[in-house]
Amino acid sequence: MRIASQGILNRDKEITFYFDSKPYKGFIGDTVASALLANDVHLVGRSFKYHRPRGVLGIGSEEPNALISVHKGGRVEPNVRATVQEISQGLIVASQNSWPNLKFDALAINDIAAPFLSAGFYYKTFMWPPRFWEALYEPIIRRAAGLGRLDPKTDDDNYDQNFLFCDLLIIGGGPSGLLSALLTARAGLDVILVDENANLGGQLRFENTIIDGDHCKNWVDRCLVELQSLDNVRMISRATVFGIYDQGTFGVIERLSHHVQHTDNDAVVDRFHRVVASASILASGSIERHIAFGNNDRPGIMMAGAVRGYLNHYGVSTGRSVSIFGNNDDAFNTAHDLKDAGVEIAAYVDSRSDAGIQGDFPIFRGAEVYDTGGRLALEHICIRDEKGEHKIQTDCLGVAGGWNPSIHLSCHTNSKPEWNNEISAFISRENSVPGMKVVGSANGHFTTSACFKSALEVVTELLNSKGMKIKSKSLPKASDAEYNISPLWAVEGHKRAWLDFQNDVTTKDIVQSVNENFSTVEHMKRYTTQGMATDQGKGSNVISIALLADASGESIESTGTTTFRPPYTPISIGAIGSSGRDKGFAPERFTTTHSTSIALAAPMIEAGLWYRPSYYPKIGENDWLQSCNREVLSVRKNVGICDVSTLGKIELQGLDAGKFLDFVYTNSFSSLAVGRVRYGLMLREDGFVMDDGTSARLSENSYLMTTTTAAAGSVMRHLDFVHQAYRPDLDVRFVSVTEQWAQFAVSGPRSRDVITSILDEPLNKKAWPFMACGEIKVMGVKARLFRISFSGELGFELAIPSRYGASLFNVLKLVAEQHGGGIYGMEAMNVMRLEKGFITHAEIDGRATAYDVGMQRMLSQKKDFIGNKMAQRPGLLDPNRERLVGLKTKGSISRLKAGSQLFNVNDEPLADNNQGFISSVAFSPIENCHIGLAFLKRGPERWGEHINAVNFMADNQLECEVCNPVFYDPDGKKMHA
Amino acid sequence: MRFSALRIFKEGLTGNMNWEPHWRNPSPKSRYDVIVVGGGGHGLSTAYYLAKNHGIRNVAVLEKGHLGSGNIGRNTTIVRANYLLPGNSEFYSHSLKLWEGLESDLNYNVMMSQRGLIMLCHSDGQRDAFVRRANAMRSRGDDAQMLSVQDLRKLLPYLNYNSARFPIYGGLLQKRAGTARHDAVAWGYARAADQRGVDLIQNCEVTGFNINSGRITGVETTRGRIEANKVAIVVAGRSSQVAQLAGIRLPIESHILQAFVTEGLKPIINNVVSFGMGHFYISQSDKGGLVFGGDLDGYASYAQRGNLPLLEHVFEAGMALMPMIGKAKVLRSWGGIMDMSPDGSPIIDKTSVDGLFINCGWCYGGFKAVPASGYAYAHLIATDNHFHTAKNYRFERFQTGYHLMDEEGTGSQHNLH
Amino acid sequence: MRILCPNCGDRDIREFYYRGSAQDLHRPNLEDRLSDWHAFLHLRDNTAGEIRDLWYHEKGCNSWLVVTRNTMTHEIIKTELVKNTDERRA
Amino acid sequence: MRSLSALRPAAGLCPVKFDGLELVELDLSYLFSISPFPGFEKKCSAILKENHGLYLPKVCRATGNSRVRAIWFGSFTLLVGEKPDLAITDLAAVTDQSDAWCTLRLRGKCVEEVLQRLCPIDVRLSKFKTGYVARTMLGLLHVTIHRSGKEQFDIYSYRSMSQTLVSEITYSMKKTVNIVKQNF
Repeated sequence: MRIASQGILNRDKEITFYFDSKPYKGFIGDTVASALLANDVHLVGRSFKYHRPRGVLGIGSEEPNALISVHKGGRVEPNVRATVQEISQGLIVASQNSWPNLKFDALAINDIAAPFLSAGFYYKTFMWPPRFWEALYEPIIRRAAGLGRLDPKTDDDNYDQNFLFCDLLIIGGGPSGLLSALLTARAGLDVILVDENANLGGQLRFENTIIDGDHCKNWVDRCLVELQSLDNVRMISRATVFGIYDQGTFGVIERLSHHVQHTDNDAVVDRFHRVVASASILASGSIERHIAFGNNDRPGIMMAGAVRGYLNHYGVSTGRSVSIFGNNDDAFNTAHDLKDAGVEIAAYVDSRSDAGIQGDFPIFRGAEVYDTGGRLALEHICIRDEKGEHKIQTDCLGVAGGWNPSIHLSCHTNSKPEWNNEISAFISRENSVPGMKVVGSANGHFTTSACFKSALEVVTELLNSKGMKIKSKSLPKASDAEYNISPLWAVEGHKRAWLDFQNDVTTKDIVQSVNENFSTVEHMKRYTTQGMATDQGKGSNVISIALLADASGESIESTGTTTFRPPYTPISIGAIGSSGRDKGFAPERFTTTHSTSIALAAPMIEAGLWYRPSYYPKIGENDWLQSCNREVLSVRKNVGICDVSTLGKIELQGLDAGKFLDFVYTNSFSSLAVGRVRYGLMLREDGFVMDDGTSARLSENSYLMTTTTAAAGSVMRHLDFVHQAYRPDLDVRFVSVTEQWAQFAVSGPRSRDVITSILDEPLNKKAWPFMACGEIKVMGVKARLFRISFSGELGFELAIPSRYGASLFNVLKLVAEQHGGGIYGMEAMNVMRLEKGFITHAEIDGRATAYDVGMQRMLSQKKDFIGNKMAQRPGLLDPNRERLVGLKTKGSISRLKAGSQLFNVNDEPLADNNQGFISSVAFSPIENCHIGLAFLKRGPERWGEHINAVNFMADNQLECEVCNPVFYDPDGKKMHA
Repeated sequence: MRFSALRIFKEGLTGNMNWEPHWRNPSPKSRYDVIVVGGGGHGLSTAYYLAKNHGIRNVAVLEKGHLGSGNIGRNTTIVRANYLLPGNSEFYSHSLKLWEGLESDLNYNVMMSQRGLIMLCHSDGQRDAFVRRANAMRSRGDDAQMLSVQDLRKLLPYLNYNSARFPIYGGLLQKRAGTARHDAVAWGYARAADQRGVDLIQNCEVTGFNINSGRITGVETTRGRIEANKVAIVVAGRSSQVAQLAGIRLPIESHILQAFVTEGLKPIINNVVSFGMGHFYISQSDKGGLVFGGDLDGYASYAQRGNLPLLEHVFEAGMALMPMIGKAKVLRSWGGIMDMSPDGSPIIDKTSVDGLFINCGWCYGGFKAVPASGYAYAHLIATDNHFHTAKNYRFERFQTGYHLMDEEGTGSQHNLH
Repeated sequence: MRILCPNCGDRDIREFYYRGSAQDLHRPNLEDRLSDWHAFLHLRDNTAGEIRDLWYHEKGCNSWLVVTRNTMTHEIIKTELVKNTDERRA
Repeated sequence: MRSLSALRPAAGLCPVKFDGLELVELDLSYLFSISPFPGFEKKCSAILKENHGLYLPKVCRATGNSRVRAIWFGSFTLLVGEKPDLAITDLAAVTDQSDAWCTLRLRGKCVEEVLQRLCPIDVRLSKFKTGYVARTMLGLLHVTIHRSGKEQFDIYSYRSMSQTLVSEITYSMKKTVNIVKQNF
């Protein structure tokens, strides 16, 4: 019910929103909760386990009951707290977890079966018959459980993110946070103030406190005006600090447009800030807690502070005849504010016999509410005091069980809070987070004046530590009364009394948990699910701990809390991970010839972050194999061009460059002649192969190393480590030149003709033997030529500054075509390297040794190098290891499959009989059969043997011949031609 | 007290006031045949199998906090047997078989849910590697099948098939893999061990080992000295410190692995799905929370909390793979301490001290190993011989180079596994 | 977490690559026993407290660093360039 | 005779303009990495001064003017705008990198906000002054950022990743402009 005289919302214009398809009116600034309450709607949801009717309980992000879904389709957002979601024109809101509807929920039958659904019941049943768990029980449980629904297709929203830095982060814009911001900003600190709510002011939004002789909201407004005028203050509202991550790193989600109706598709919904602050002040306030009494969960039973807040801020009376049940003086304020606003108070019930409240309404001192009535809404409460039991008609009960400081963030770095008897609540320990101070009610100061005082103390200390002075030590004067509390956790009675409203944990569950010896706080939590709902027990954990302590005969202090972990309130995966959508997940790397390949309709494949052409289809070709075979044959017969720019290239210079290479490669490079290239093998320190590639000696003191595409980054990191950590004495400098050069393989018997026809000077055959390298000029541009071959043919690799890459590729393509050849892609390259028995990362997969791949002779015995010692471990030189061989099928029909397992011909294909596996396969148009590289136990001794290749995935078993892994031109005559 | 539907009914009728404790709270005796140091999943299952398989019932499990307070209650609950390499594959194959009979064995519903695990591949090379793995699984007698993109579209319609940075090429499905309720595994083993006479002693921290001429004689604890013929360490997350008390230096680095759970949602993800390129895996719990995780935070730590960039990376991977989870809200994140070994595979072995055993190095894969680890460890403790499924889980492999089990192929850098 | 790079200043941990214990700097000699190499490559103190680790400012200045850090609290006590460390000089 | 044509790394991707924000590709003609051999730092610096009018920059700084400048790049210095004198090759490892980097200039009013969305460093003028250099990340890319003016940054990234670089910055420019407009 809206009260005309109350609240701060502008009521000039009404807006309409829809709850379960029914239209309701509200005002800008209303939350769904306040607007529904204004429309006298109390029933908003159902609980998780018993499907009990649930109404709005609180007024902030800690709300456990009023969970709703908003929007629809790709923007639907489940499990939104109605107490946080602001309404906008046309907003679509739906209740959750009920079927067929909120008022009549079929699964409410669980409530009747509750005696058989007590804590941990599911661990004790559903075990028979054995297969029925997956088939029957689990699907039923899964469907019954869960809250809202995701859109199964996508998340259409836009998100944003940020890195922010400041001297001081203030978390919370209530009285303590605002004052801290003012004092530090005036002193010149660079301040960020973050507040969870739409309006700053914290608890002052809900109060009628007088500050400096004026209503507190005017003090808040004056603070905001001054803060907004300061350049060194950034205020972020509707933003939650969700976690603390060491060295002053904070995760923050700012809700940018949840409170408006989207018309713009670019509108950003959430913004994720990483805030780095050299100091922080936690001014996160406190959260009111409940009291456990019989049927304390009915819609209409709320927190007393929330009742007051809805009245003072939203101008909503949460009932027509409101009752209050409390154990502390803060409850007085609710009663007085209601009375002043003209709301009828049915009963004021205080558990303390000496409660100092006075007022023109029925007051019951030394009394307790022990039961309530009403099915979908509260109808009456039952009170017990010295005079006896009373039944009182009321439609709203505000419960004031005391306040718990919001210390969650201060515990994110593993600090355990400590119990404070005076306020009967946990507070954080001193310096629980390095650089963070806790102020105000978050630190247990429950009056505005005490909040101000604590802010001043903390700010003074902070400024002093930075050698700065506070400008004025005078504090605003607030009129407020002391907070006195006499803890009451639970009211005696036989009826079920709820602790965790969402998960339906009752006081009986705690007792049962202890009876079953789940009596530590962690055991109790996990056994009963207490505090594991979406509110993470913000309102209920402390009562549960108190009751657990009572049941197990321990003190609250020694019982302790469960661990507080991020996030403080739930954070959406999209808000933080949105940049991973689609291509944003990893950078894309393109070679200079990418667009040419695309224009030629080459399918692209990922190679690490790079895209490379798979093959270049020609008209009339039906599948990739046809194109691939044509490309292979064209290289073998004439000539082919392939972009190999993605290989890592590292240029090394210095007097000791050769020595350095000797240390990182297994073989020698200092002995390499200038103008020559050598294949090198690089090990990890554990003796396994890390990478391979060729290195060229460009001049006396400079080399060019190549790495595989995949390992380019890790090799650079490795070289940096070896140089900086082991051999800083060596006079060597190196730099990646991968990006500087576009590089093309020109392969095939006619490759020399192609090269010759584009060089400025003719190529002298004698000066360019196999494995020669040098500088040349191509159409006036300085380039580098390497006579190396990955195809097994006479071949060259031509490197040119990247700006000319695309252009040179086109020229080479044209010239190659004139010589009966063309360009080729990865598939053809893979076939040809396989025919030559050249290894790639399919073979050197991190588990292969030099011995395994037949390169043990490349391990120099004359020098130390990375991996030398460990490569000599007996297990790495065991002849029984699986070692590289070739495999051939009989005839062109039989297809080998990479990943097949090898077994002796007469053995069962069982793991214990395994002889090895196939690492790579291809159809060889030259051999006219499928060939493979494989790792086979004692492999090199077994050339000529037959072996079974078994692929269970295709129920396929294929006998093939073990052979030399070099299928094509084993003597290398063609490469040397 | 035997658990059954009938028992629930009876107790329900009498107000649930007569349930008995799951386990006793005994005081430590002065002497045991075997002391198991560590009351986590592996320690409890070890004690259970010592009693059940070997008739050794004079056993104490010493736990410094409360039972199940370590990684058994802090993981993503995945159970699978999809290992590639000999040494691992037979071990996890055995474990999965034990999982399948665990409920009736323990008389405790650990909610083992064989909903299938799908690993996605994103390149031809990765697919070949998966085929190899699938073949290894099948030759071990476990189930494995390769799925095409068409198969996947039916099973997992919510994946980003059209515009993902790393396109989906297919997947490897193990139908028998799935999830189990992690805490229940600890409690089920604890209760079953207790029923067989094992003393489960909580709040009892081992502060030293008593060693006499190279032989273990007992332990010093915060609750006094306890003698024993054999002592078995199994304290993942604290292995190095406890071993240090016996003068043993381990090949272990301790690392943080974060995991996340969202608020409850109606069923939407019906399998366990893992994204090979993104270090991301996800399943949905019976309560409706999406449980997911990613890679290690990357640096040695005992702080049990994660860092923000890794959290971002995991969420980005989720958005890359299945953007429909964008509106799911993460309720809780946590960080467990992983015993990372140099080859990514565990150690179940004797030590240089006679009668002192150690079980450690489970990296981020200890949960699914709980049954077989306890089974094999109990065998080793009881018989002094390695059980055949765990015969390669020895220290010596690092020095000799025989039987290294480097599933990732990343070598001897602990955090890369 | 943030690391104070001696070159670049205070930086987010996302810029760094982690390798492991700074004992990696004490590479044995080729003549040393296999057991020494085994200890070097595999065994770790793995202290719950202050440790020295190797980090690489990979997305920064490309320096290898030794970072002294507490594994219980994540407090970072010191950062040095590898070439200037005690381990290097020893 | 045929001739080769040259393509800039961000050809076809730049310029990008949004309300007062602009991203353009710079044509710096020459980029050379210079890494002095041990003990030759001072001599190198002197030679650079003599031939190009600038000294070797300190860590995280740039020297020179808008035409020729030297930028700290971590393990080397990048000489921008002129070809280094041969004399220096005896004292330093010198490598032609003219084609290795994509260099973009981002300028405009909210330029800090654009980078603040992408880079994990404090780019505000008070902390990152004109002439300062940072090697850091931009999205997932490894970049070198040189503040070349009050409202102007030069960003160096690997050539092969130009498309990702431009799209990251463009996206951020768009967000920056939109958020200003959004202002609900």
